[in-house]
Amino acid sequence: MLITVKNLDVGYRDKQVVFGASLNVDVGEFISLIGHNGAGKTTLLKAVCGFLKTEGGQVIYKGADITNRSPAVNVKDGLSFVHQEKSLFPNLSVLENLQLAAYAVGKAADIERRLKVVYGLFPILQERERQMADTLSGGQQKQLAVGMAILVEPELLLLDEPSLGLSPNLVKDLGGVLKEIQKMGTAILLVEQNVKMAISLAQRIYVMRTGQIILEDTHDNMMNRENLWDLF
Amino acid sequence: MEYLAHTLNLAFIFVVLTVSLNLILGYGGMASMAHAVFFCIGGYISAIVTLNLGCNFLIGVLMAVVATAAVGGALAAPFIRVQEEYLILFTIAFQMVVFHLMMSLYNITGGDSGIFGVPSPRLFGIVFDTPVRFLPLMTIFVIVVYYVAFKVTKSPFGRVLKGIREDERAVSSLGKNVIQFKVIVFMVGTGIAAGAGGIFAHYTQFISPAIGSLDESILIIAMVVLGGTANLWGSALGAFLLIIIPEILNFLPGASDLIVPLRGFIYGALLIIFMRFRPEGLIPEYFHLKRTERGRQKAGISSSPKVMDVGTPKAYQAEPGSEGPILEVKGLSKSFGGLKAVDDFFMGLERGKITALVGPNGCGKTTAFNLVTGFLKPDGGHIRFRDKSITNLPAHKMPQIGIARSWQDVRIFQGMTVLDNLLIARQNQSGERLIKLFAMPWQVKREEQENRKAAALYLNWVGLGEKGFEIARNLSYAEQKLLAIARLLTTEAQVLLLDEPSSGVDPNWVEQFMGIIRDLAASGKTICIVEHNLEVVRGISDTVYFMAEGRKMAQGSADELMADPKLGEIYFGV
Amino acid sequence: MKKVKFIGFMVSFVFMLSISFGFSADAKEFKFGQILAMSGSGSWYGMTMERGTSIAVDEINKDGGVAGYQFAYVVEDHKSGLTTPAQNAFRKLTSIDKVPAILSSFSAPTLSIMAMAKQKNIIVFNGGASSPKLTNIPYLHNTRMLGDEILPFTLKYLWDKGYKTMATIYANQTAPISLNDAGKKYWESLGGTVVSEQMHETGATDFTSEASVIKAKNPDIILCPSTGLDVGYVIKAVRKMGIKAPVCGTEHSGDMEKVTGDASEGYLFASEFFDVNSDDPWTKSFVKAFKTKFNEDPDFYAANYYELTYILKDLVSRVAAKGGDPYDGAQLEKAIWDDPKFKSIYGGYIKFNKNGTCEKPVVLFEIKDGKPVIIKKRK
Amino acid sequence: MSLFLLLLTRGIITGSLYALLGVSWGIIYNTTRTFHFAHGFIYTLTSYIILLFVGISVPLIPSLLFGLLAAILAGCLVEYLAYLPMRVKNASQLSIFLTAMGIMIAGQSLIHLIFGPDSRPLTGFPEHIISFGMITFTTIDLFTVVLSWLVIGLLFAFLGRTKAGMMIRAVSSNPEKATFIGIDSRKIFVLVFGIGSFLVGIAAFLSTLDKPANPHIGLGALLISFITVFLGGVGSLKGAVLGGMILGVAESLVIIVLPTEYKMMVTFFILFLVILIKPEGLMGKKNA
Repeated sequence: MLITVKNLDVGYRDKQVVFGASLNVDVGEFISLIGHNGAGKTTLLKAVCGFLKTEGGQVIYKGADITNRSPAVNVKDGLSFVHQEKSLFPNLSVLENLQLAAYAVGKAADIERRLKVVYGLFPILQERERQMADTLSGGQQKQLAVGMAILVEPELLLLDEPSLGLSPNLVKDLGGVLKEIQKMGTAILLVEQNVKMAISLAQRIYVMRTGQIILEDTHDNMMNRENLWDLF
Repeated sequence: MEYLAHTLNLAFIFVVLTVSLNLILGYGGMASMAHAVFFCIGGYISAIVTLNLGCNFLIGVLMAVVATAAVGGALAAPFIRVQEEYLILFTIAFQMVVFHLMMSLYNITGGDSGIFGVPSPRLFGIVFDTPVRFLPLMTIFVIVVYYVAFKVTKSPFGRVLKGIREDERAVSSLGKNVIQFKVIVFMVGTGIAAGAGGIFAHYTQFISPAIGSLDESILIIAMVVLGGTANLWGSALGAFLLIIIPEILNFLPGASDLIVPLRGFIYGALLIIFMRFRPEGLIPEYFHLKRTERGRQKAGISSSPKVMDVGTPKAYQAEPGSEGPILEVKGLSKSFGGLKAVDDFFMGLERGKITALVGPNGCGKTTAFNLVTGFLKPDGGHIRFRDKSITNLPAHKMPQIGIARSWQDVRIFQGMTVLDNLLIARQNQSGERLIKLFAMPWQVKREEQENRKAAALYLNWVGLGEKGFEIARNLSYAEQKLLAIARLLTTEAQVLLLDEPSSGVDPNWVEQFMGIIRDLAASGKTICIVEHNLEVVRGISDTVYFMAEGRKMAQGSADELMADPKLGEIYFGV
Repeated sequence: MKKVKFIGFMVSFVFMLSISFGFSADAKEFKFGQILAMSGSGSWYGMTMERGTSIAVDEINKDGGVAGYQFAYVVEDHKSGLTTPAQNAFRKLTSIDKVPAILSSFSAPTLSIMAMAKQKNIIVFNGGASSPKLTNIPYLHNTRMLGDEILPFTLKYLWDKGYKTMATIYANQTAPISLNDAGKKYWESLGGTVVSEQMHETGATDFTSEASVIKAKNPDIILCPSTGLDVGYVIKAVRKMGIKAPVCGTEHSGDMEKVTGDASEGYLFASEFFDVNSDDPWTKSFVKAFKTKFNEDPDFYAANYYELTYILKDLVSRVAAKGGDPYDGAQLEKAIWDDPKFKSIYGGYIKFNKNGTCEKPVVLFEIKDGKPVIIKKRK
Repeated sequence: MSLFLLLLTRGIITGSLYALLGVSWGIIYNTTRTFHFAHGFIYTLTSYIILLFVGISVPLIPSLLFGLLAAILAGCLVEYLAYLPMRVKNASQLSIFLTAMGIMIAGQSLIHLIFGPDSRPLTGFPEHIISFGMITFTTIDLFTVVLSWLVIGLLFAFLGRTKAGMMIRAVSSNPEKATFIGIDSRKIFVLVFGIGSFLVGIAAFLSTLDKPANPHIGLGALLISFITVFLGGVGSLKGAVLGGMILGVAESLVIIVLPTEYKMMVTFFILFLVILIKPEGLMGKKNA
């Protein structure tokens, strides 16, 4: 297993949000985590990545216990995260955003090659290289955010609701790109409110409700479910 | 001993200034860098009035208080909305403008050399022209100010202020006009400062802009902070320290030319040290201990069960309802920028029924919710409550007519006792109007008793009866959720809008909350919930409105809707 | 804990009071007060004034005091013109040190204490401020010629040199404002015209835009009756803008020179003339004493307060001779009018007028290589 | 007309200095959101250090360097010893502001205690009058304008071209993300305080050349520096520059329409209006 999360408890001050959640992702695997709003998906994700302190349980990554390790360290260790919003530097140009992302892992050396990869996935970014990030459209900003995340060539990519606020066909494109990223050998843990997309992309799916993981199932079983209402 | 008397008088003047600023800064939560200006204005008004009309100094001081309070109010109204840095900036700007104005309008203010020969205070033929004779007068003034200050802060009015400092939105969701409260407290503060200015002018028989400089304002703030914000005794202490220390320094032989910088250095250093190591000041706001203890006695209710089962809340008689929905929404729309968040939305809440709003993210549930509760102004459409239009009614009016909302993140007042959390929620308290507070204290007292009874009632009903005097902060999250519901009930509102009642609750508690909500409906309350946990929706809602892209897509029972594949596609994406 | 600290303060406070009581209880000492600018922008004035007094007191005590009284003084600070400190100082001097007489300076502080002074019969002398507002106030006597009496002297001189147009710039303070009016009236009475009047913020330092306006009006002379450093900054700005017209005013100080540098060249101001080279024996001895103690020449501020101390001495002896109590300000006040002429350190006599003003020799100075030089005298 | 031109020149000269002050405070506020009231103290300190060295007959330029060194040091220390610990305890804006005020008051009182209250001129720079017909200014004025814009230019180049500059902009535009990609915002903050203090040091030097220093010069400079920032718009250094120029010119030109004694008020009146009407400033973003 690339990463294993063992009954994690997470909360904000006295308010507990995640209750003993467990999940795991294997190398190169594509996992989706779905569930109703406020079920605690994002919270869980952030805790895994070190943005939130956990109150119980542990996170094991590449055999090492990385519970509550700082995000900065995690990203150097190939654990990359795409926030729901505010995941880029609005007042900086597209290129600068990417350069900074590269700087994060201190591998600015072969940045040219990495940029090629990213630009390969998102040609539009190359065109807009010199443009301020906050002048990009919503979709392009998402692309930039993902681009920054994969620029560090992570082993595990955690995405928090990337489809949020995107038009249906943009969502489709995004799905495609994620698949490609997986092909490059990056494992993906996707949190999505667009359930259909999440299920169709993933090999395994976890379902959360009010802070607990109530179901783990395979791609096929989920596809064949006649309705999903009772999971929400 | 004249010099001692004089120093005391001076210290007292600053005690008054500090207390008044503390009302604004400590209790009102507004950092005013212009307090000295109001002090000075007051002095001038009183001086000019008495000199030109030759009337008694009391009249002058009175006019100073009224006029300056008015100015303060006029100034406060616009800037109270801006956030902290801007408030500081704004008041500094005001301070500088007025100060330079006073310097420049020399034929009114006498410029730098001020107005000389202001008449000494005179009452019943006695002239209080020496420091010693003046001391008693000054003492009385201080006592009066303290009386007012305590009345204002330790009252339903003060309770709301405290609430405002903790969470403004929550307060307005409980039917209080936050802006109004802030403006009033600002006016009270500036008024008192002006009074001090007037007294000071008559005492020293002289007034000049020098006492209205930025340095003075800063000195006063320093006093408040040193003494401890939101603590009236602290203010006195702070004032005495910063007045007495330099006066003592004055006795250092030959240090005369060092005193100014020395004093500056000392209180500068004090500021740094305190902010760093004791930001709450010398005497912090021991809110909990003191208040709860006094609360116990005043309340007339102990935690003993006997007094606690006071029968069922009166809200429990389902109201003899006319037919039709009690709250109706017609063609409601709201857009942010280009995006239409809510677009021609229809909804009706049936009496005593539970209605749920569901839909995928960004479908406009929450926006609709905020529109109905007055936290957003609709661009178009109508909202009718009991066949009266309440479109565009501001949020704080809603609970007063019987519509109350809860918050997803409970938003209880962490620093206040459970009981006070509820008491704030009572509507139209006389104790929240300063006039009544001073004019008819007995009525305020009586109401407070009744309110406590009512509060205790709901507290029991949610099962927190034993916790009335706990500080809300110390409750578990589930208990805080219960408290939030109790607080909601205490408003006696008929229609309750609950924002994600199940969010952040321990799974094992969800059932219990569903039970409570059902009971409420059964008792005749009309309830509307926004909830993402469809389990809960299925469990309790009578009617479900399914929203997408700001419109009502479907309406019906939970099961009906979930049978519909089209809605499934919308909800789960394609 | 903190409360204890606070009580501690109160205790030490009262304690110190009682000490200072002990001093003032000392018999056969005549103690008078001074409220001067010991700190802030004007502390230069306070320093030189106190020097004057200290020398006088030393001398008086060296030859056995007067009528058995040893002289002593207490200096308090009005922080360069603030009124509240001045009032505090007054309360301290009159109630702790129990002084019957106070030597004051600066207009605002002096005015701010006069109401109390009248009430408590404290006689007040001002040898520093020159604001016309200081006249006709009971118990207040000025030993400095007030500006509006001196100014005409300067203006007449310039008028005679054939200058016709004048621009004025003055601080928004009592003295400068009234001086500006006086100057303007007089200039017009001579037949001259005032092309521009500009009032400026006290304590401002950038006068280039004002100077620009003056440059545009291109006047023959510029009048700047502001006080303290303001004059310096004005002169600096005017010269910076390449304006050649002569500047005249009512003030000059060493601190001001620091601001102007050599820009002050040619600046004209009339004031009491204290001639350090006078052959008057008393003057000689004072200058000598001053030089030996502070190794520099006394200016007229020092002279004024030196002189004032001797006037007090005379008053005390007059009162004592009548068997009166020199600690009663009212008696000191009365004693003045036994003979309003007193020996002046300027040579000759200084005469007090009923309206609180005095008469003294005045001369016109011009700054030449950084030093004031006499160019005209008036007796 | 010629008067107008004359005043305009004055306005531009003053404005350049204001612009410099503006960016010096702006870069600190935009990045750290600290209401750095102690900036004024750094300003005064620099002047006095320079004077100190000139006083012991060190030539002007080396003294300037010492002054700037002191400024940078002081700035960083203030951040490191005073603000940082409070931010860690996430203290309120107000209490940080009050601390800053404490430093300001204590600091300038200390300078007063050590150097005394009287004003001290800074000599040694050749001052000559240059005039084109009506337009007149001195070599110092010229030097002020040139140096101010030079330094401002360098600052923008630094922020735009260098990696450090990029990191600073990153931190000010999205702090959380910055920490995520491994930028140590603490280091950046200290760096920014260093830069800001360096800039204000230059400003102090320039104005001390023109007017003697006294322990109280700091406050005025401080007021100007943050007014220009809020006028120009929080989050935008270009805004601060613009704000500075506007203030300078306004202060100078107002003389045409208003009696001069209201000059000082104008500044604050402008600020007053901006906060009321356009709180985000001339070039600021709404959310900033």
